[in-house]
Amino acid sequence: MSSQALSQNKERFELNLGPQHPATHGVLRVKLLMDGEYIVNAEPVLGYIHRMHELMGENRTWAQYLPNMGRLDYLSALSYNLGYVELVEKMAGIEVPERAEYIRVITTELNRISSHLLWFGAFVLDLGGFTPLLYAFDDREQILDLLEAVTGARLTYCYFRFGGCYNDVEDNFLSGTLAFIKRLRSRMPMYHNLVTKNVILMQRLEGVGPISAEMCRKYGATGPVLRGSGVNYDVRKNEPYSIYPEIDFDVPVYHECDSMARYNVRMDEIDQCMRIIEQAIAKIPEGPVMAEKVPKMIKPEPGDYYHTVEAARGSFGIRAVSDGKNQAYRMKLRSPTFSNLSLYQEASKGMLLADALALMGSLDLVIPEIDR
Amino acid sequence: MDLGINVVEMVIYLVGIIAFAAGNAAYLVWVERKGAAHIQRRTGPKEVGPFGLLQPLADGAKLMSKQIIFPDGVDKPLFMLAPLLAMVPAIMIFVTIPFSETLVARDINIGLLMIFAFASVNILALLIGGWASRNKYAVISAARAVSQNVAYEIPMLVITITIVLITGSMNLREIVASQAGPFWHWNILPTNGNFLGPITFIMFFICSLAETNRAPFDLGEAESELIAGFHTEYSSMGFGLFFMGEYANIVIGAALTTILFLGGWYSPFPETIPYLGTAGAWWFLVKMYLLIWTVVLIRWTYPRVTLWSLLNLSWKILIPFSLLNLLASAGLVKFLG
Amino acid sequence: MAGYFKNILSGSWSLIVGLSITQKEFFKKPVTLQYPWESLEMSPRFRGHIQLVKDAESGTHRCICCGMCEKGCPSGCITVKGEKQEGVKGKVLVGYDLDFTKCSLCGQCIENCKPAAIEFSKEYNLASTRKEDFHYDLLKRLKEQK
Amino acid sequence: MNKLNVIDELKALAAEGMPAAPEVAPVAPPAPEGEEGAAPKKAAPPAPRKNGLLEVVYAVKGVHVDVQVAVDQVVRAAQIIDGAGMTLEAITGVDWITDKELEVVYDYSFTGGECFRVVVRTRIPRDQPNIPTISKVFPGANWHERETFDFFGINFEGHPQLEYLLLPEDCDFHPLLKDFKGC
Repeated sequence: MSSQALSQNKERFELNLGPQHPATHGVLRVKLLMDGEYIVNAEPVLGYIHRMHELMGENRTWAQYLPNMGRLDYLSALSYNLGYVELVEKMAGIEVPERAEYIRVITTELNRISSHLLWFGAFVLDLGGFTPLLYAFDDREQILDLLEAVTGARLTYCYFRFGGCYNDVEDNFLSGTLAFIKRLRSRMPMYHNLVTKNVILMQRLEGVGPISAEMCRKYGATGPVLRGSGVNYDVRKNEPYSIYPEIDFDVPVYHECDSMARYNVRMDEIDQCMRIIEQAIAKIPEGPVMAEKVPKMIKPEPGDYYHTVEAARGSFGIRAVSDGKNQAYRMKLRSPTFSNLSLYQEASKGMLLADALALMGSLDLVIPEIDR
Repeated sequence: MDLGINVVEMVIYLVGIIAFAAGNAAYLVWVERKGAAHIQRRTGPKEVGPFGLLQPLADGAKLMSKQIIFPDGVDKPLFMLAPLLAMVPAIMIFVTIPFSETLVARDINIGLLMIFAFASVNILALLIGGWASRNKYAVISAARAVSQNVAYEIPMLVITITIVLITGSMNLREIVASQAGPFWHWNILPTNGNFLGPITFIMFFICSLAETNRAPFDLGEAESELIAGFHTEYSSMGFGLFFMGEYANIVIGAALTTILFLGGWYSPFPETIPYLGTAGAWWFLVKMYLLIWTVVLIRWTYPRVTLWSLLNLSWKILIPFSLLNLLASAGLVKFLG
Repeated sequence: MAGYFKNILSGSWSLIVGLSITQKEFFKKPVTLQYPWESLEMSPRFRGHIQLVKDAESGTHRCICCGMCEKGCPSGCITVKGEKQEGVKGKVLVGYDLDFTKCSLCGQCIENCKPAAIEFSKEYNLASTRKEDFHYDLLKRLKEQK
Repeated sequence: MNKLNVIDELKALAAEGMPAAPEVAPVAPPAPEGEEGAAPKKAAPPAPRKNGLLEVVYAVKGVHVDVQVAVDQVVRAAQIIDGAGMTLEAITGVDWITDKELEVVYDYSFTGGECFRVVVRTRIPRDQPNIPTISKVFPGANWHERETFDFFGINFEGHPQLEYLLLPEDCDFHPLLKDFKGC
């Protein structure tokens, strides 16, 4: 129906969505070629918050580059922290004490929940429902309080260090986390009743914005986008790092390929994150949180290294090229939403404007991470 | 005819109606903000006056002190006309609304028709405002609003005809009078003799939501898609009038629903709570504001529908059902009543 | 046809459930904090801008002017000015400038500091329209703290 | 996907690209694991590597197979990898200014099951940075190649829209080149 409508009408116009627009969550601009309410072509235009993090990586020592990791994807900063410190530990051969690994996993998964909660709220806001956003913020605020008590920051964390963590967690953090999980468990049915089962939301998401597994593969999409297309791929399972192999959790996969599938993947992931945290807290050993032998100045062996972790939005990879100095020769950051957004042009062809924005919301974009 | 008394009466009614419309618009904004805030576990406006009650005045003063901006290339006369067209018909409609047996400015015997005649001017305001703004978002919004209003005017009128069939009058006062007595005499309930009452009511309520461009049918100003839709380019009181017009329309929608379905000014339990009176304007207001609260609650609960499902709802569900409903009601009137 | 009506019914039910949830939340107490009137205690690990630690014994700072904080800082926002003074071993701190506009609160300076002379402050009420207001002279700040 | 098939095909491809002395081609640096680190320790930047395929230790390098091919072979390498159902993770460049060469690095991974990562790299002269595009094989390469063009000025021949992606459209520098001195 849509393609027929497209071919008949020749009155097309260009519409600039953004860089300041409520639905683009930041400074993304999409150049739309519209035919009435239908999208003929949607070309994302990037670079409005480009900061050249990769060049900064070449100008700073390995340790000095740490704070940059909190500023790529500011919503799940700890995943990026984790990816970077694990890469450098791999390069320099640093062993991490077990307690530090557990702390890393607990805090990272908490951060993932907070990221998904914010996405949930913002996504429903894109669809026109305002209230769930603030309910989600209420819960997210609890996570930020918990993480602030550990890391000292609320958003742009810089907590992990090569060989461990900045400081140990206190027992009241662990008990507070368990209390929070209990609270969130009791709130999840409310979210599902208010939003997931709402007939209007289902109408807006089911069958909207299909992204096939093949399209994901061709564009390199990962994370919930890929899992919503029926591909069981999660870096935590496929290329286990840290202590994830010791923890029992499921990877939610939905085969519908539509926006609803991506929504469900993320909502189920919140449940899985809670499972991971509970197990990690039950298992956390006593001990130091910092490795004893961490060289003061890290000078990895020359060569290039790659490391991937599962961030909240997909697989985040870093390719670092070292020439044996205390600074990287080249630091490539592979951000997941960059690839996820690149399929938008193809996926949004012939869609209604409102549906295309639902699709954009379901990709879960964080613009500073795309632009880097 | 004594012209002097007539003029005084006219002025009193005019002032009263404008004050009612404007006061309602201003304080409904407060209700909306405060209600939304508490639904979302916030406090809402609280700094200006007790419970932020003076907030609407502060907002009004602010809006009036702002500059009216005409962006490059707007069609000035139309651009200025649109906000007026949004507000004036809404005020006109209040003329025929009977708040009680006696409290009605002009008791016209085709009042229902007049309301619909003026209500459809509102859409012209959106169309003109959207077109004159010279903004692509505003034009898309205007196009959406027109298709939406055209689609929903049909079922709404058909439903109203059903009520007219049952009550046998187009005079609003008489429609209410036909529902006199306790609440099971109201048109909303099947006990009134028309077993389709509840369905008719729900359909009418949905239509009135859509006609007033309220969430979840606020496609014209879908802020996540079209910024602010047709009033994107409006500032100062131009924006203020659009805003007030929107709330005046909500009041009209709720008042009309009260008149047609909820027994207007009659008490639901005239026998059991007699000391509150069996009839009176304040019963009318209670019912009307309860409906308005439902409208507010709906806005802060649901996501927005898309244009297609909105039109589908009208053309595929509401119009067939309202026509069937009309047929069945006509049969009822013919063979039973 | 049965499915059609079932869809309408289950859809309407989901809408009613939604309304009941928001109406219930309406009667609950707000969870927000009215900021200028109320504010929270910052957590012990809160990272404000850095400040010099006041040593309980000597009543002054512990800085030895080694410059490790300056070297470790990724953004170059610390300037330590040390001076050779007669009769004192090592350098004496005469100025400790922090350009907070560039600071990213990573904590590298504090980690690098051997004598633990700097710490995070708990200042968060920082607002100004001028950049210069965020160039702190920490030594002066320490003296004013008394 | 058959890992070994992909490895064999890539090996054959890399061997093809050695016109002068084909028998030397598969002979990569002697030690099969961690070789790049072990050999030239503390030495000046390591000499440019010969084309060929290395199976490296995943735990150290983060990839399983590291293959260097000639410039005109990157599209065929992409086709081999595409045929195996693998996905493109990233494309990037490295500026080896002392060798007067630019390296283009393609990261591929497999998302359909067992973890398998391949990195394909090629070297092009710095003064003539031309390389064929693989965006016909992987449409996702479109943006990655534009980004690499932004940062290194590498010209991807046949690219449908080789414009600045992250940098402003009127800029005239490529910041990740080692001789970039700020603007």
